[in-house]
Amino acid sequence: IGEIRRYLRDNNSIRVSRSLRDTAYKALQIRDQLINKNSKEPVISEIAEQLNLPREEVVFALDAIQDPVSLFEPIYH
Amino acid sequence: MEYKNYMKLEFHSKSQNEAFARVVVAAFAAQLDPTIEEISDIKTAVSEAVTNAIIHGYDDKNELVTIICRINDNELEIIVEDKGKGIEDIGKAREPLYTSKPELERSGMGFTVMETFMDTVEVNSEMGKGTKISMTKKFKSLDED
Amino acid sequence: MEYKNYMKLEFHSKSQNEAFARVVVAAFAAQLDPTIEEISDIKTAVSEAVTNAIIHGYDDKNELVTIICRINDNELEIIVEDKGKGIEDIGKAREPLYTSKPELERSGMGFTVMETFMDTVEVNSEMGKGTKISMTKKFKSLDED
Ligand SMILES: Nc1ncnc2c1ncn2[C@@H]1O[C@H](COP(=O)(O)OP(=O)(O)O)[C@@H](O)[C@H]1O
Ligand SMILES: Nc1ncnc2c1ncn2[C@@H]1O[C@H](COP(=O)(O)OP(=O)(O)O)[C@@H](O)[C@H]1O
Ligand SMILES: [Mg+2]
Ligand SMILES: [Mg+2]
Repeated sequence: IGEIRRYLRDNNSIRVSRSLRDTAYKALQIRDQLINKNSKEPVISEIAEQLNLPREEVVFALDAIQDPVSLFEPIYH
Repeated sequence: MEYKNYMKLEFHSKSQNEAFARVVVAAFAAQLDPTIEEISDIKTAVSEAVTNAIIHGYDDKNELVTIICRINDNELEIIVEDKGKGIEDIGKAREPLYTSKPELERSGMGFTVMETFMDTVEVNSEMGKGTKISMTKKFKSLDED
Repeated sequence: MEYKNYMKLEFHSKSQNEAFARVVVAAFAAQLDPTIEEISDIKTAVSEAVTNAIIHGYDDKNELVTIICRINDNELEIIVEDKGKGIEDIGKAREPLYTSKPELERSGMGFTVMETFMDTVEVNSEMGKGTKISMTKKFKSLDED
Protein backbone atom coordinates (compact mmCIF):
# COMPACT_ATOMS: atom_id res chain seq x y z
CA ILE A 1 0.00 0.00 0.00
CA GLY A 2 2.80 2.40 0.86
CA GLU A 3 4.34 1.60 -2.50
CA ILE A 4 1.13 2.41 -4.35
CA ARG A 5 0.58 5.57 -2.37
CA ARG A 6 4.08 6.71 -3.17
CA TYR A 7 3.53 5.91 -6.85
CA LEU A 8 0.30 7.88 -6.96
CA ARG A 9 1.81 10.79 -5.12
CA ASP A 10 4.88 10.96 -7.33
CA ASN A 11 2.76 10.93 -10.44
CA ASN A 12 0.24 13.45 -9.23
CA SER A 13 2.79 15.85 -7.97
CA ILE A 14 5.42 16.32 -10.59
CA ARG A 15 7.46 19.24 -9.39
CA VAL A 16 7.40 22.31 -11.55
CA SER A 17 11.19 22.42 -11.34
CA ARG A 18 11.33 19.30 -13.46
CA SER A 19 8.94 20.55 -16.11
CA LEU A 20 10.87 23.84 -16.28
CA ARG A 21 14.06 21.93 -17.01
CA ASP A 22 12.30 19.91 -19.71
CA THR A 23 11.11 23.13 -21.34
CA ALA A 24 14.59 24.63 -21.09
CA TYR A 25 16.21 21.67 -22.84
CA LYS A 26 13.59 21.79 -25.57
CA ALA A 27 14.27 25.52 -25.98
CA LEU A 28 17.98 24.83 -26.40
CA GLN A 29 17.28 22.13 -28.98
CA ILE A 30 15.14 24.53 -30.97
CA ARG A 31 17.82 27.16 -30.68
CA ASP A 32 20.34 24.71 -32.13
CA GLN A 33 18.06 23.81 -35.03
CA LEU A 34 17.48 27.49 -35.81
CA ILE A 35 21.20 28.23 -35.74
CA ASN A 36 21.82 25.37 -38.16
CA LYS A 37 19.04 26.53 -40.43
CA ASN A 38 19.65 30.29 -40.46
CA SER A 39 23.32 30.46 -39.46
CA LYS A 40 22.50 33.02 -36.83
CA GLU A 41 21.49 33.20 -33.21
CA PRO A 42 17.67 33.15 -32.92
CA VAL A 43 15.76 35.66 -30.79
CA ILE A 44 13.55 34.45 -27.94
CA SER A 45 10.30 35.02 -29.87
CA GLU A 46 11.35 32.49 -32.52
CA ILE A 47 11.97 29.85 -29.85
CA ALA A 48 8.81 30.74 -27.91
CA GLU A 49 6.73 30.46 -31.05
CA GLN A 50 7.86 26.88 -31.68
CA LEU A 51 7.24 25.94 -28.05
CA ASN A 52 3.87 27.66 -28.19
CA LEU A 53 4.65 29.51 -24.96
CA PRO A 54 4.91 33.19 -24.02
CA ARG A 55 8.48 34.54 -24.22
CA GLU A 56 8.45 35.21 -20.48
CA GLU A 57 7.74 31.55 -19.73
CA VAL A 58 10.65 30.43 -21.89
CA VAL A 59 12.99 32.86 -20.13
CA PHE A 60 11.80 31.56 -16.75
CA ALA A 61 12.34 27.95 -17.81
CA LEU A 62 15.84 28.68 -19.11
CA ASP A 63 16.84 29.88 -15.66
CA ALA A 64 16.15 26.40 -14.30
CA ILE A 65 19.24 24.99 -15.96
CA GLN A 66 22.70 26.26 -15.33
CA ASP A 67 24.31 28.61 -17.78
CA PRO A 68 22.41 27.68 -20.97
CA VAL A 69 24.92 29.61 -23.07
CA SER A 70 28.06 27.77 -22.09
CA LEU A 71 26.32 24.40 -22.44
CA PHE A 72 26.30 24.94 -26.16
CA GLU A 73 29.58 26.74 -26.59
CA PRO A 74 32.60 24.86 -27.83
CA ILE A 75 35.25 24.54 -25.16
CA TYR A 76 38.72 25.75 -26.08
CA HIS A 77 41.61 24.76 -23.87
CA MET B 1 11.11 25.90 10.92
CA GLU B 2 9.43 29.21 10.21
CA TYR B 3 9.99 30.49 6.72
CA LYS B 4 9.06 33.94 5.46
CA ASN B 5 9.64 35.91 2.31
CA TYR B 6 8.20 39.01 0.65
CA MET B 7 8.17 40.82 -2.66
CA LYS B 8 6.37 43.74 -4.23
CA LEU B 9 6.03 44.38 -7.95
CA GLU B 10 4.70 47.48 -9.67
CA PHE B 11 4.14 47.64 -13.44
CA HIS B 12 2.28 49.50 -16.18
CA SER B 13 -1.28 48.39 -16.82
CA LYS B 14 -0.50 47.21 -20.34
CA SER B 15 -1.88 43.91 -21.51
CA GLN B 16 1.59 42.68 -22.51
CA ASN B 17 2.57 42.85 -18.85
CA GLU B 18 0.05 40.18 -17.89
CA ALA B 19 2.34 37.33 -18.97
CA PHE B 20 5.20 39.07 -17.18
CA ALA B 21 3.28 39.43 -13.91
CA ARG B 22 2.21 35.79 -14.02
CA VAL B 23 5.79 34.60 -14.44
CA VAL B 24 7.03 36.85 -11.61
CA VAL B 25 4.54 35.32 -9.18
CA ALA B 26 5.39 31.82 -10.42
CA ALA B 27 9.12 32.49 -10.01
CA PHE B 28 8.54 33.72 -6.46
CA ALA B 29 6.35 30.71 -5.65
CA ALA B 30 9.06 28.41 -7.01
CA GLN B 31 10.81 28.50 -3.64
CA LEU B 32 7.88 26.51 -2.22
CA ASP B 33 8.80 23.69 -4.61
CA PRO B 34 5.28 23.55 -6.05
CA THR B 35 3.82 20.91 -8.33
CA ILE B 36 2.94 21.78 -11.91
CA GLU B 37 -0.70 21.87 -10.92
CA GLU B 38 -0.16 24.25 -8.01
CA ILE B 39 1.85 26.66 -10.13
CA SER B 40 -0.70 26.55 -12.90
CA ASP B 41 -3.51 27.33 -10.40
CA ILE B 42 -1.66 30.39 -9.16
CA LYS B 43 -0.84 31.65 -12.62
CA THR B 44 -4.45 31.35 -13.70
CA ALA B 45 -5.69 33.27 -10.66
CA VAL B 46 -3.07 36.00 -11.09
CA SER B 47 -3.94 36.37 -14.77
CA GLU B 48 -7.59 36.93 -13.95
CA ALA B 49 -6.87 39.49 -11.23
CA VAL B 50 -4.32 41.39 -13.33
CA THR B 51 -6.56 41.39 -16.42
CA ASN B 52 -9.39 42.79 -14.28
CA ALA B 53 -7.14 45.57 -12.97
CA ILE B 54 -6.09 46.50 -16.51
CA ILE B 55 -9.40 46.33 -18.35
CA HIS B 56 -11.96 47.08 -15.61
CA GLY B 57 -9.97 49.05 -13.02
CA TYR B 58 -8.16 51.29 -15.47
CA ASP B 59 -10.32 50.87 -18.60
CA ASP B 60 -7.09 50.21 -20.51
CA LYS B 61 -5.55 53.54 -19.50
CA ASN B 62 -1.86 53.33 -18.65
CA GLU B 63 -1.53 53.38 -14.86
CA LEU B 64 0.18 51.18 -12.26
CA VAL B 65 -0.79 47.72 -11.02
CA THR B 66 0.82 46.44 -7.82
CA ILE B 67 1.33 42.83 -6.78
CA ILE B 68 2.51 41.88 -3.31
CA CYS B 69 3.45 38.29 -2.43
CA ARG B 70 4.14 36.98 1.02
CA ILE B 71 5.24 33.51 1.99
CA ASN B 72 4.46 32.28 5.47
CA ASP B 73 5.72 28.75 5.89
CA ASN B 74 3.86 26.85 3.17
CA GLU B 75 1.23 29.52 2.51
CA LEU B 76 1.47 32.02 -0.32
CA GLU B 77 -0.51 35.26 -0.10
CA ILE B 78 -0.98 37.24 -3.32
CA ILE B 79 -2.38 40.77 -3.38
CA VAL B 80 -3.26 42.42 -6.70
CA GLU B 81 -4.10 46.09 -6.41
CA ASP B 82 -5.16 48.91 -8.71
CA LYS B 83 -5.97 52.56 -8.02
CA GLY B 84 -8.69 52.54 -10.66
CA LYS B 85 -12.41 53.06 -10.72
CA GLY B 86 -13.47 50.52 -8.08
CA ILE B 87 -16.33 48.03 -7.94
CA GLU B 88 -19.81 49.28 -7.05
CA ASP B 89 -21.39 46.00 -5.95
CA ILE B 90 -18.81 43.42 -4.94
CA GLY B 91 -21.43 40.72 -4.31
CA LYS B 92 -22.78 41.04 -7.83
CA ALA B 93 -19.28 41.27 -9.35
CA ARG B 94 -18.34 37.94 -7.75
CA GLU B 95 -21.38 36.12 -9.14
CA PRO B 96 -20.54 33.57 -11.83
CA LEU B 97 -21.23 34.89 -15.33
CA TYR B 98 -21.70 38.50 -14.23
CA THR B 99 -19.74 40.94 -16.37
CA SER B 100 -20.07 44.70 -16.83
CA LYS B 101 -18.42 44.42 -20.23
CA PRO B 102 -20.41 41.87 -22.25
CA GLU B 103 -19.43 43.79 -25.39
CA LEU B 104 -15.82 42.62 -24.89
CA GLU B 105 -16.95 39.00 -24.82
CA ARG B 106 -15.79 38.71 -21.24
CA SER B 107 -16.94 35.50 -19.64
CA GLY B 108 -17.79 36.96 -16.25
CA MET B 109 -15.96 34.01 -14.71
CA GLY B 110 -12.84 35.80 -13.42
CA PHE B 111 -13.76 35.80 -9.73
CA THR B 112 -15.13 32.26 -9.95
CA VAL B 113 -11.84 31.11 -11.43
CA MET B 114 -9.86 32.82 -8.63
CA GLU B 115 -12.10 31.19 -6.03
CA THR B 116 -11.70 27.79 -7.66
CA PHE B 117 -7.92 27.84 -7.82
CA MET B 118 -7.07 29.61 -4.58
CA ASP B 119 -7.98 28.69 -0.98
CA THR B 120 -9.29 32.13 -0.05
CA VAL B 121 -10.18 35.24 -2.09
CA GLU B 122 -10.97 38.57 -0.45
CA VAL B 123 -12.13 41.62 -2.40
CA ASN B 124 -11.81 45.18 -1.12
CA SER B 125 -12.90 48.04 -3.31
CA GLU B 126 -13.93 51.66 -3.08
CA MET B 127 -15.51 53.62 -5.92
CA GLY B 128 -13.00 56.04 -7.43
CA LYS B 129 -10.21 54.72 -5.19
CA GLY B 130 -9.44 51.27 -6.54
CA THR B 131 -9.61 47.55 -5.90
CA LYS B 132 -7.54 45.14 -3.88
CA ILE B 133 -7.77 41.37 -4.31
CA SER B 134 -6.12 39.27 -1.59
CA MET B 135 -5.77 35.57 -2.26
CA THR B 136 -4.06 32.78 -0.35
CA LYS B 137 -3.07 29.26 -1.19
CA LYS B 138 -1.44 26.57 0.94
CA PHE B 139 1.11 24.38 -0.75
CA LYS B 140 1.07 20.72 0.07
CA SER B 141 4.51 20.16 -1.28
CA LEU B 142 6.45 21.20 1.77
CA ASP B 143 4.21 19.25 4.17
CA GLU B 144 4.70 15.93 2.48
CA ASP B 145 8.43 15.69 2.26
CA MET C 1 7.28 53.42 -33.20
CA GLU C 2 8.16 54.53 -29.70
CA TYR C 3 7.91 51.77 -27.11
CA LYS C 4 8.09 52.28 -23.38
CA ASN C 5 7.55 50.09 -20.38
CA TYR C 6 8.36 50.19 -16.68
CA MET C 7 8.48 47.94 -13.64
CA LYS C 8 9.66 48.19 -10.08
CA LEU C 9 10.46 45.24 -7.82
CA GLU C 10 11.16 45.25 -4.10
CA PHE C 11 12.31 42.17 -2.19
CA HIS C 12 14.03 40.95 0.96
CA SER C 13 17.81 40.92 0.89
CA LYS C 14 17.98 37.13 1.23
CA SER C 15 20.39 35.21 -0.95
CA GLN C 16 17.62 32.97 -2.30
CA ASN C 17 16.03 36.06 -3.84
CA GLU C 18 19.01 36.60 -6.10
CA ALA C 19 17.79 33.95 -8.55
CA PHE C 20 14.27 35.36 -8.30
CA ALA C 21 15.41 38.93 -9.08
CA ARG C 22 17.45 37.69 -12.03
CA VAL C 23 14.44 35.90 -13.53
CA VAL C 24 12.17 38.92 -13.06
CA VAL C 25 14.52 41.24 -14.94
CA ALA C 26 15.09 38.63 -17.67
CA ALA C 27 11.34 38.06 -18.05
CA PHE C 28 10.78 41.81 -18.36
CA ALA C 29 13.58 42.06 -20.93
CA ALA C 30 11.84 39.34 -22.97
CA GLN C 31 9.68 42.10 -24.46
CA LEU C 32 12.78 43.36 -26.27
CA ASP C 33 13.05 39.97 -27.97
CA PRO C 34 16.66 39.23 -26.97
CA THR C 35 18.76 36.20 -27.85
CA ILE C 36 19.48 33.60 -25.15
CA GLU C 37 22.98 35.03 -24.96
CA GLU C 38 21.72 38.58 -24.36
CA ILE C 39 19.40 37.26 -21.64
CA SER C 40 22.30 35.52 -20.02
CA ASP C 41 24.36 38.76 -20.07
CA ILE C 42 21.61 40.66 -18.29
CA LYS C 43 21.11 37.95 -15.70
CA THR C 44 24.81 37.87 -14.92
CA ALA C 45 24.97 41.64 -14.41
CA VAL C 46 21.83 41.67 -12.24
CA SER C 47 23.16 38.79 -10.12
CA GLU C 48 26.35 40.69 -9.37
CA ALA C 49 24.54 43.91 -8.46
CA VAL C 50 21.98 42.13 -6.27
CA THR C 51 24.61 40.00 -4.54
CA ASN C 52 26.56 43.16 -3.76
CA ALA C 53 23.48 44.81 -2.26
CA ILE C 54 22.82 41.77 -0.07
CA ILE C 55 26.31 40.95 1.16
CA HIS C 56 28.07 44.33 1.05
CA GLY C 57 25.22 46.86 1.30
CA TYR C 58 23.32 45.08 4.04
CA ASP C 59 26.01 42.73 5.42
CA ASP C 60 23.44 39.91 5.10
CA LYS C 61 20.92 41.67 7.35
CA ASN C 62 17.34 41.35 6.14
CA GLU C 63 16.36 44.64 4.48
CA LEU C 64 14.89 45.63 1.12
CA VAL C 65 16.52 45.69 -2.30
CA THR C 66 14.80 47.60 -5.11
CA ILE C 67 15.11 47.01 -8.84
CA ILE C 68 13.66 49.39 -11.41
CA CYS C 69 13.59 48.52 -15.11
CA ARG C 70 12.70 50.87 -17.92
CA ILE C 71 12.41 50.09 -21.58
CA ASN C 72 12.91 52.93 -24.02
CA ASP C 73 12.60 51.66 -27.57
CA ASN C 74 15.36 49.06 -27.78
CA GLU C 75 17.24 50.12 -24.66
CA LEU C 76 16.81 48.49 -21.26
CA GLU C 77 17.76 50.44 -18.15
CA ILE C 78 18.22 48.47 -14.91
CA ILE C 79 18.62 50.17 -11.54
CA VAL C 80 19.57 48.10 -8.47
CA GLU C 81 19.34 49.99 -5.22
CA ASP C 82 19.98 49.33 -1.53
CA LYS C 83 19.66 51.57 1.52
CA GLY C 84 22.69 49.95 3.11
CA LYS C 85 26.09 51.09 4.24
CA GLY C 86 27.33 52.69 1.02
CA ILE C 87 30.69 52.62 -0.77
CA GLU C 88 33.50 54.79 0.54
CA ASP C 89 35.70 54.90 -2.55
CA ILE C 90 33.77 54.11 -5.72
CA GLY C 91 36.85 54.32 -7.93
CA LYS C 92 38.64 51.69 -5.88
CA ALA C 93 35.51 49.51 -5.60
CA ARG C 94 35.24 49.39 -9.41
CA GLU C 95 38.84 48.26 -9.88
CA PRO C 96 39.15 44.65 -11.07
CA LEU C 97 40.04 42.25 -8.25
CA TYR C 98 39.36 44.76 -5.48
CA THR C 99 37.20 43.30 -2.71
CA SER C 100 36.61 44.46 0.84
CA LYS C 101 35.68 40.89 1.84
CA PRO C 102 38.58 38.67 0.81
CA GLU C 103 37.66 36.38 3.73
CA LEU C 104 34.47 35.39 1.85
CA GLU C 105 36.49 34.35 -1.18
CA ARG C 106 34.87 37.08 -3.21
CA SER C 107 36.55 37.55 -6.55
CA GLY C 108 36.42 41.33 -6.62
CA MET C 109 35.19 41.07 -10.21
CA GLY C 110 31.55 42.09 -9.73
CA PHE C 111 31.80 45.58 -11.19
CA THR C 112 34.07 44.36 -13.97
CA VAL C 113 31.48 41.73 -14.91
CA MET C 114 28.69 44.34 -14.96
CA GLU C 115 30.82 46.58 -17.19
CA THR C 116 31.58 43.68 -19.51
CA PHE C 117 28.00 42.59 -20.03
CA MET C 118 26.21 45.94 -20.05
CA ASP C 119 26.77 48.99 -22.29
CA THR C 120 26.94 51.51 -19.43
CA VAL C 121 27.30 51.16 -15.64
CA GLU C 122 26.89 54.12 -13.30
CA VAL C 123 27.49 53.88 -9.54
CA ASN C 124 26.04 56.33 -7.03
CA SER C 125 26.65 55.79 -3.36
CA GLU C 126 26.62 57.66 -0.09
CA MET C 127 28.07 56.34 3.16
CA GLY C 128 25.30 55.27 5.51
CA LYS C 129 22.63 56.02 2.89
CA GLY C 130 23.03 53.29 0.32
CA THR C 131 24.10 52.45 -3.21
CA LYS C 132 22.44 52.76 -6.59
CA ILE C 133 23.73 50.97 -9.67
CA SER C 134 22.29 52.12 -13.01
CA MET C 135 23.04 50.00 -16.04
CA THR C 136 21.86 50.16 -19.63
CA LYS C 137 21.97 47.79 -22.55
CA LYS C 138 20.81 48.24 -26.14
CA PHE C 139 19.27 45.28 -27.93
CA LYS C 140 19.92 44.67 -31.58
CA SER C 141 16.89 42.47 -32.09
CA LEU C 142 14.30 45.21 -32.50
CA ASP C 143 16.43 47.17 -34.97
CA GLU C 144 16.64 44.34 -37.42
CA ASP C 145 12.94 43.78 -38.01
N1 LIG D 1 -10.17 45.59 -10.63
C1 LIG D 1 -11.45 45.88 -10.93
N2 LIG D 1 -11.86 47.16 -11.01
C2 LIG D 1 -13.14 47.46 -11.31
N3 LIG D 1 -14.08 46.52 -11.57
C3 LIG D 1 -13.75 45.24 -11.52
C4 LIG D 1 -12.42 44.84 -11.19
N4 LIG D 1 -12.38 43.48 -11.20
C5 LIG D 1 -13.61 43.07 -11.50
N5 LIG D 1 -14.45 44.11 -11.69
C6 LIG D 1 -15.90 44.04 -12.00
O1 LIG D 1 -16.34 42.73 -11.71
C7 LIG D 1 -16.94 42.12 -12.84
C8 LIG D 1 -16.71 40.63 -12.83
O2 LIG D 1 -15.34 40.32 -12.98
P1 LIG D 1 -14.94 38.91 -13.59
O3 LIG D 1 -15.59 37.85 -12.79
O4 LIG D 1 -13.46 38.86 -13.70
O5 LIG D 1 -15.60 38.92 -15.04
P2 LIG D 1 -15.15 39.66 -16.38
O6 LIG D 1 -13.76 40.19 -16.19
O7 LIG D 1 -15.23 38.60 -17.43
O8 LIG D 1 -16.12 40.79 -16.59
C9 LIG D 1 -16.30 42.85 -14.02
O9 LIG D 1 -17.12 42.78 -15.18
C10 LIG D 1 -16.19 44.27 -13.48
O10 LIG D 1 -17.40 44.97 -13.57
N1 LIG E 1 25.93 47.65 -2.78
C1 LIG E 1 27.12 47.84 -2.16
N2 LIG E 1 27.18 48.38 -0.91
C2 LIG E 1 28.36 48.56 -0.30
N3 LIG E 1 29.56 48.24 -0.84
C3 LIG E 1 29.57 47.69 -2.07
C4 LIG E 1 28.36 47.46 -2.79
N4 LIG E 1 28.68 46.92 -3.99
C5 LIG E 1 30.02 46.83 -4.01
N5 LIG E 1 30.57 47.29 -2.87
C6 LIG E 1 32.01 47.36 -2.55
O1 LIG E 1 32.74 47.25 -3.76
C7 LIG E 1 33.64 46.15 -3.69
C8 LIG E 1 33.84 45.52 -5.04
O2 LIG E 1 32.65 44.91 -5.49
P1 LIG E 1 32.73 43.70 -6.53
O3 LIG E 1 33.51 44.18 -7.71
O4 LIG E 1 31.37 43.21 -6.79
O5 LIG E 1 33.61 42.62 -5.77
P2 LIG E 1 33.19 41.61 -4.59
O6 LIG E 1 31.71 41.61 -4.45
O7 LIG E 1 33.72 40.29 -5.06
O8 LIG E 1 33.86 42.10 -3.35
C9 LIG E 1 33.06 45.23 -2.64
O9 LIG E 1 34.04 44.39 -2.06
C10 LIG E 1 32.47 46.22 -1.65
O10 LIG E 1 33.45 46.74 -0.78
MG1 LIG F 1 -12.18 39.17 -15.38
MG1 LIG G 1 30.35 41.51 -5.99
